[in-house]
Amino acid sequence: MSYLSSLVVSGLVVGTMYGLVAMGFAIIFKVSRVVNFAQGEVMMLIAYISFSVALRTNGSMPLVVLSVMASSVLLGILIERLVVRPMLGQPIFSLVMMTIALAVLLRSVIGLVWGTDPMRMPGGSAGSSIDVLGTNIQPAQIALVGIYLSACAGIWAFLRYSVLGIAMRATATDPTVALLMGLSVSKLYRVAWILSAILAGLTGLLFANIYHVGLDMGHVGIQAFPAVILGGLDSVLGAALGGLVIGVAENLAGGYIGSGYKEIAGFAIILLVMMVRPHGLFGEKDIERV
Amino acid sequence: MRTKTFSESYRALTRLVPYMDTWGWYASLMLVLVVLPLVAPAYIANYGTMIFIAATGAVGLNLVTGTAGMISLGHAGFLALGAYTTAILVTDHGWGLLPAMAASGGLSALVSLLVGIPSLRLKGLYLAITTLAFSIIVTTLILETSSLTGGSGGKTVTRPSFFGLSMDSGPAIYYLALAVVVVTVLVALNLLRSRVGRAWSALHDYDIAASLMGINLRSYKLLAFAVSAFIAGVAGSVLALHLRYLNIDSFALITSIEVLTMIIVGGLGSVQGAVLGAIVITLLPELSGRIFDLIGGPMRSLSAANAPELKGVIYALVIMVFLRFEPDGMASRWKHIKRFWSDWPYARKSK
Amino acid sequence: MPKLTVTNAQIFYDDSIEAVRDVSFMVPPGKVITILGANGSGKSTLLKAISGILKPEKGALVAGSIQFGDEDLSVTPSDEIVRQGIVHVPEGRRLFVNLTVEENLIMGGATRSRADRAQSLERVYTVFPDLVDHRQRIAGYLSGGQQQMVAIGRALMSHPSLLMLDEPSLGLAPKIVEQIFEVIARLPAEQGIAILLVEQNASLALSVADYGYVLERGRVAFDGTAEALASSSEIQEFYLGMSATDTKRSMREVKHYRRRKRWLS
Amino acid sequence: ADPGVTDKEIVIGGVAPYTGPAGQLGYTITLGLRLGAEEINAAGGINGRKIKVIVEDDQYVPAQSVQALQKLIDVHNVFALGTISGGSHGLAMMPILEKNKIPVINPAVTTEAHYAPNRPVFGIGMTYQDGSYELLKAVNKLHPNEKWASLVQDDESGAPREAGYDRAVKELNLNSVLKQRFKPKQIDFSSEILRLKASGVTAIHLGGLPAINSAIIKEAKKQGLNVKFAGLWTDHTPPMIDLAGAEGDGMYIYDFVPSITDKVASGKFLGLAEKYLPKDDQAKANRYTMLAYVAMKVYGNAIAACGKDVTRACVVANIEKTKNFSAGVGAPVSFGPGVRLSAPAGGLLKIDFAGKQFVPVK
Amino acid sequence: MTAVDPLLSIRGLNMRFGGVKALTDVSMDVAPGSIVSIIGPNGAGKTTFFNMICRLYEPSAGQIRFQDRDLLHCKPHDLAGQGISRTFQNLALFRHGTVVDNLLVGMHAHLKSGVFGGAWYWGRTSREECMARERVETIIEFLEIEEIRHQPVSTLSYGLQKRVELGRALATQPKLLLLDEMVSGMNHEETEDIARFVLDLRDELGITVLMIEHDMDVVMDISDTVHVLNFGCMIASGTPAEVAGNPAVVEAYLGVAKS
Ligand SMILES: Nc1ncnc2c1ncn2[C@@H]1O[C@H](COP(=O)(O)OP(=O)(O)OP(=O)(O)O)[C@@H](O)[C@H]1O
Ligand SMILES: Nc1ncnc2c1ncn2[C@@H]1O[C@H](COP(=O)(O)OP(=O)(O)OP(=O)(O)O)[C@@H](O)[C@H]1O
Ligand SMILES: [Mg+2]
Ligand SMILES: [Mg+2]
Repeated sequence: MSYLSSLVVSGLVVGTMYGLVAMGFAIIFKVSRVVNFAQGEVMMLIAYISFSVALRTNGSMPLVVLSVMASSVLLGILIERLVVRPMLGQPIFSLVMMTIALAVLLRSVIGLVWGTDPMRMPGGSAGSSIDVLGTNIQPAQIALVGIYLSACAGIWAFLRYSVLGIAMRATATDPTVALLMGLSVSKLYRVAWILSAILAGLTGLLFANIYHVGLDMGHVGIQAFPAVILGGLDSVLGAALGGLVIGVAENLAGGYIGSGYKEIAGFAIILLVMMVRPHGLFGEKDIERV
Repeated sequence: MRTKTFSESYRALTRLVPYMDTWGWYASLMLVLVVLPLVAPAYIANYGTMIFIAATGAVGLNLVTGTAGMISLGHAGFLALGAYTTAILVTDHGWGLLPAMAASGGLSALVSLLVGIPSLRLKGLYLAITTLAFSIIVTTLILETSSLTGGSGGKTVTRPSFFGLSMDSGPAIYYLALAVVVVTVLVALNLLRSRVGRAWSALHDYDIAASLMGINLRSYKLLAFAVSAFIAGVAGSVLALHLRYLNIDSFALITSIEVLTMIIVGGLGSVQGAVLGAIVITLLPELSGRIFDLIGGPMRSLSAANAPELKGVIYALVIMVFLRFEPDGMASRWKHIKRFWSDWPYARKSK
Repeated sequence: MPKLTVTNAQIFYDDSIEAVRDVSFMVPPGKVITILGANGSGKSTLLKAISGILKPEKGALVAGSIQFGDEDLSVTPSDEIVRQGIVHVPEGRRLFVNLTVEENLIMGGATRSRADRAQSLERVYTVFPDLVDHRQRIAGYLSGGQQQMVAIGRALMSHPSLLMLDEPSLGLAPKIVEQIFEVIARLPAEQGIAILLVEQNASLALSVADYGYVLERGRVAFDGTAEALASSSEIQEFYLGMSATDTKRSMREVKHYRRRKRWLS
Repeated sequence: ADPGVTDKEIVIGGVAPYTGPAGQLGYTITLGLRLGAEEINAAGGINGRKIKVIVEDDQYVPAQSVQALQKLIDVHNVFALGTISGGSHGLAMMPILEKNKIPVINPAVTTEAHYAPNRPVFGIGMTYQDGSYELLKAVNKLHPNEKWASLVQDDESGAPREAGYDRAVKELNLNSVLKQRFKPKQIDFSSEILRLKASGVTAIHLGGLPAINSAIIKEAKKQGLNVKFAGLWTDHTPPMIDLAGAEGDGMYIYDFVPSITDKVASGKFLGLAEKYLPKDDQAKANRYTMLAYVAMKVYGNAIAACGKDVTRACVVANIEKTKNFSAGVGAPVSFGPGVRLSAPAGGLLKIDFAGKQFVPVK
Repeated sequence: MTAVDPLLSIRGLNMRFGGVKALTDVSMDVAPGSIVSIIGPNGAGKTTFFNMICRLYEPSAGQIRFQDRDLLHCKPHDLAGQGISRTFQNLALFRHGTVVDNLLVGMHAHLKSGVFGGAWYWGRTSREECMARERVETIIEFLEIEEIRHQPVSTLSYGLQKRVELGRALATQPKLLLLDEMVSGMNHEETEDIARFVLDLRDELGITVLMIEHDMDVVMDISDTVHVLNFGCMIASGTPAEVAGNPAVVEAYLGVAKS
């Protein structure tokens, strides 16, 4: 197949990774207007945990996935309880700052436990890859795409058919009044943090399989950030789409201009989109009315 | 309890420092700072210089982000512009200190007008990301123009002389940085208590109402960016002279975030807060090292394998605990303490 | 419904501003209680204390107690208080501006079942027929009065046992105000709901209330049955705008130098 | 006497990263310095003086390097330095080093810019630029007529490698089909590999961190791009073998230090490590540890030559006089008047994945 | 209607928001020195009408003239300088500032110092600030809000915030003051105070007042002319008594009790 289609396909695959992390950002933002700067680190921590489990269990997939789910849920609960809840009612800026500190904390803790050397996941990139439009895709990447699609579908259904979707948006607008409606704000936050940790965790697991585990993983969080801006900060599905766009844009820039322009390509698209749509592709507009 | 808290004239109401005894405190502080490099070891003074530079940048960022409410993740870009401008003008073209500093600030301010344009339409994080895009573009430009900037290899900076005085010593740069930060703080305080500063904070709080009060949103937003970028450019200029060697890695996203941390920890919108934040965040790595040494006991030497990670943990925990108990920043605690003392013994003790 | 009793409440903001001091009152089941008072006298603060949302504003109940039956409300989380049946319509509307009208109403019934919600929705639309046309519009773009209707409707969505209304007539056209007060007057009898009403339109408030309290700088200056208050001359002069001769006085006649009178210093 | 020298003690310091992407570098270098010092001290020190090693973390940020150095000077009273972090970090510290005439022996040579003839700064090793040149030269000898491409990091470690590559291409008349620089934090390399594939490349010069190089290698193998890979000594660390995995088997690496996985050539060093280092640390040792050890031994030699009166000037003069000094590890070290780099001849290694080792290429 | 030239003259104003027709062909004249009220049911388009005078919305058709100047050529930030000022229905104060700060922002259009003057804060700027502060103190005294002068406005009660808004509008030294539901949230006594202020403003400072009100006591007692909007159309205009007697107005707005 053509050079172009190969670039696009592999870009899409990378894009699903950005998309998944970006969805995690968007979920949290959607309920609390907080950008979780520790998203990449959460993903990294769970990847490391899965790495340890894989080491001990000789890479038994069911056990590893189970551990990923369990640790994501646990981590989500812990962060909500220890970091988010005490900051309820405080300026959002301070909570955002908290997540930045949390990122440093998680990174240090990982360094403390697993060391700073990057390592290869046991059984990583196992299995034979298949050819899609001239690009070889490995099994872990196919799983990534699968998770991406099911996450999109799941979130779509969740927001479409559950009152929780409205409740999340309501909470974001005014947490105090949300409380007055009898909504348990901390429960909503917890759900959001857990969901986003699960997305991050699964992505982390697959990242580890496709690439490696290392302290540089956290950077994916920053790289996925443009995706969520592009899609609109509070639009989960927008973020998912944004991931794909950024992934493809980077690959096209790398393939036709030069590697050094990958990062700029993503930002250039954002600048263009922002000029036309100041709230990203699907972000909610600010309501301005006097 | 403070007495004589009434004023006799309107002028007294607009004073920067309303009470005479406060002047005394500031004067003594200045005295200490002036004497410091003469008595303290160079590395302490070095911290001083770093703090002054950081505080200058933080006060500048605080104007646009804290006061005017436009989050900038691009300040590392302005810092870089200022630093490289000075490096090139002084090292390659033999410019003097003041012209180089003015040019650094001026160039940053000029370029900031470009960055400010999205600010007319975008808000919050959407704006933040475009400023980030800007700083990435600046970084790329600096890398690409390696004949001017040394590209990825970096650039050595020579220190100029200042009216015949050699600036080529630690203390000289210390005094320069001190002078810059003092002027910056005064300028910021003055701006905030006059028309321009009020306009900034008004458009932050409620832009529609602000425009109906006669505030031209477009010009005041751009102005906020320009003033802030000018200060950042000057800070970059001093940084270049302090480091004597520039490398693009010093101006990454993490730098912008660090300055943001300073103003949040210090208290958004407060000049004093920005300065306090700069002090704390600059010293925190050293401080967490000290804390680590205290509790590290047997692993005292740095070569213990996990020391840096433990320091990272301490660093993060300090910030988290701090934000947990002081979410409005240090400036607000400061206000509380001040109120407590000036109202004493009638003040209500905090529980 | 259990009885709400507030005993010797003292409320501080930011550890330094005393907004309410030594206030005691109670709301028995099925009664309408009104709180009157000048701007800044602490009415809204009291309601916020009852529904437990002082914290975000750095307020705190520092002395006294707020009891709902046996439950100590000062230590109960706000969402739990709502589930106990106390619903608060805060002042200034505070809609979820980016949600549609209907979504706002649905949020009001968030604690109820789906079927229940649909039913309540119908009821709200009968009370505020104006809203029917706007149900799919973004609440933030509605006019002030329309928003106020949504805010009250939202509270009616859950079946509270105690409804706390902070200035429900705010920004509403006289005709609508009338309708709302009709509803307020009906609710206790029809559904056994108790109402705690903060209202600036004193004559209206006293016309539906059973008992009233007048706050002055954070303290209770008067209390009494609605009839007693309505016939008190002080209330007549300052809250009802009657001149000494028992007729309505024109605003044009108010003297320049008239200064507000304080009953407590 | 100069700062840092007492009757009992000589303080040798260092500035190195402990955190960040190069975090491992600082630690392994410190290990080597400590090992050298332990050995010297165990033998009674130098003229009765023991060596004390203090390394400050600079987080791989030039401004912090300056600060760390200042602290070493003011608080710890260092006499000399055994590491000055990376390229730009060293340059940032250079004015202070020159002013105080502090001797430096750097075991992690990166750029030429540090080693001006009149400075008290010495390096054991080769610059990246020369390294890449030698690397291509050696691989080209084995496999002439390859179609080359270069893929380096866009920073101060990648740029000189690309310069070395350019020089090799020009001087050796190689066929270069593509040159790319990527941003240091890039994660996915699919577009690069697709592009390389389209260019018909047969050998790739890699200039990134080990994790990145192995990501590139893996991606290439996945896309069915079967080419030769060549990298510098930065990849010559044991974790690289695991990281690159089976795909990395056969990758060429150029280094002037024998491999630590080579139990014979590194036998003496391993013995010392076993004797003086804790178990955990022995496993962490790598080529930088060996070089740092050598640097410390060169110091030992030069300081001893000064006798009782140890001054910086004397030590610098004696380091300069070092000729064919062998610490028993790696090639002998030589400096000279104006010669600041001791660049021993190196050779090509190859990753042997099955044997978990680097094997010399004949 | 009036012999003198109107201060504000509006002709055929139209506005729609998507499907909602907020205003249809609204025309009115406001004579200098008069107090004019606009009433109408909720959602009738009253606030929208104000917003259009303030140039926040672009009319789909129509004309707005103020003192013979075509306002449609002005930007919102020009209005304060021209002498138009307003309060907002849903509080639009500058939350972070104190009462004094808010009032000082109101003076913006009448001050001159720029960024250099402000940074230097000496000579002219300093004098100007003193002058501004003096004016602000007069307004504070006028509105009887001395006690809360230095409180951040976000900590004030609803009614006090409304009062500060009035103060801020006065600080711009307007010729035409637009009040949007000024007395909502005030008790009878406070309403009387505000009514008194409004009369004083007109009588002593010659300020023309255009106000939207739901409080019929105020409307009836102090306005010279009343206009009634319903579904974006003007259904009645006239003196308070005329309007109150109009059956259409009673039907649409007042309800039975008030008639
Ligand atoms: N968030 C806050 N922080 C500090 N002080 C506050 C805060 N909210 C209210 N106050 C103060 O508490 C007092 C009572 O305010 P409250 O809002 O309860 O008055 P209110 O009776 O509801 O008045 P209104 O009729 O104007 O709504 C006022 O003096 C006000 O300044
Ligand atoms: N920015 C906007 N976008 C969409 N619709 C709007 C907007 N502004 C006003 N409207 C609509 O226009 C109509 C008139 O609104 P307006 O606020 O002018 O009413 P009002 O007469 O002031 O009512 P109230 O007495 O309740 O304040 C309403 O239906 C409102 O929803
Ligand atoms: Mg109130
Ligand atoms: Mg209105």
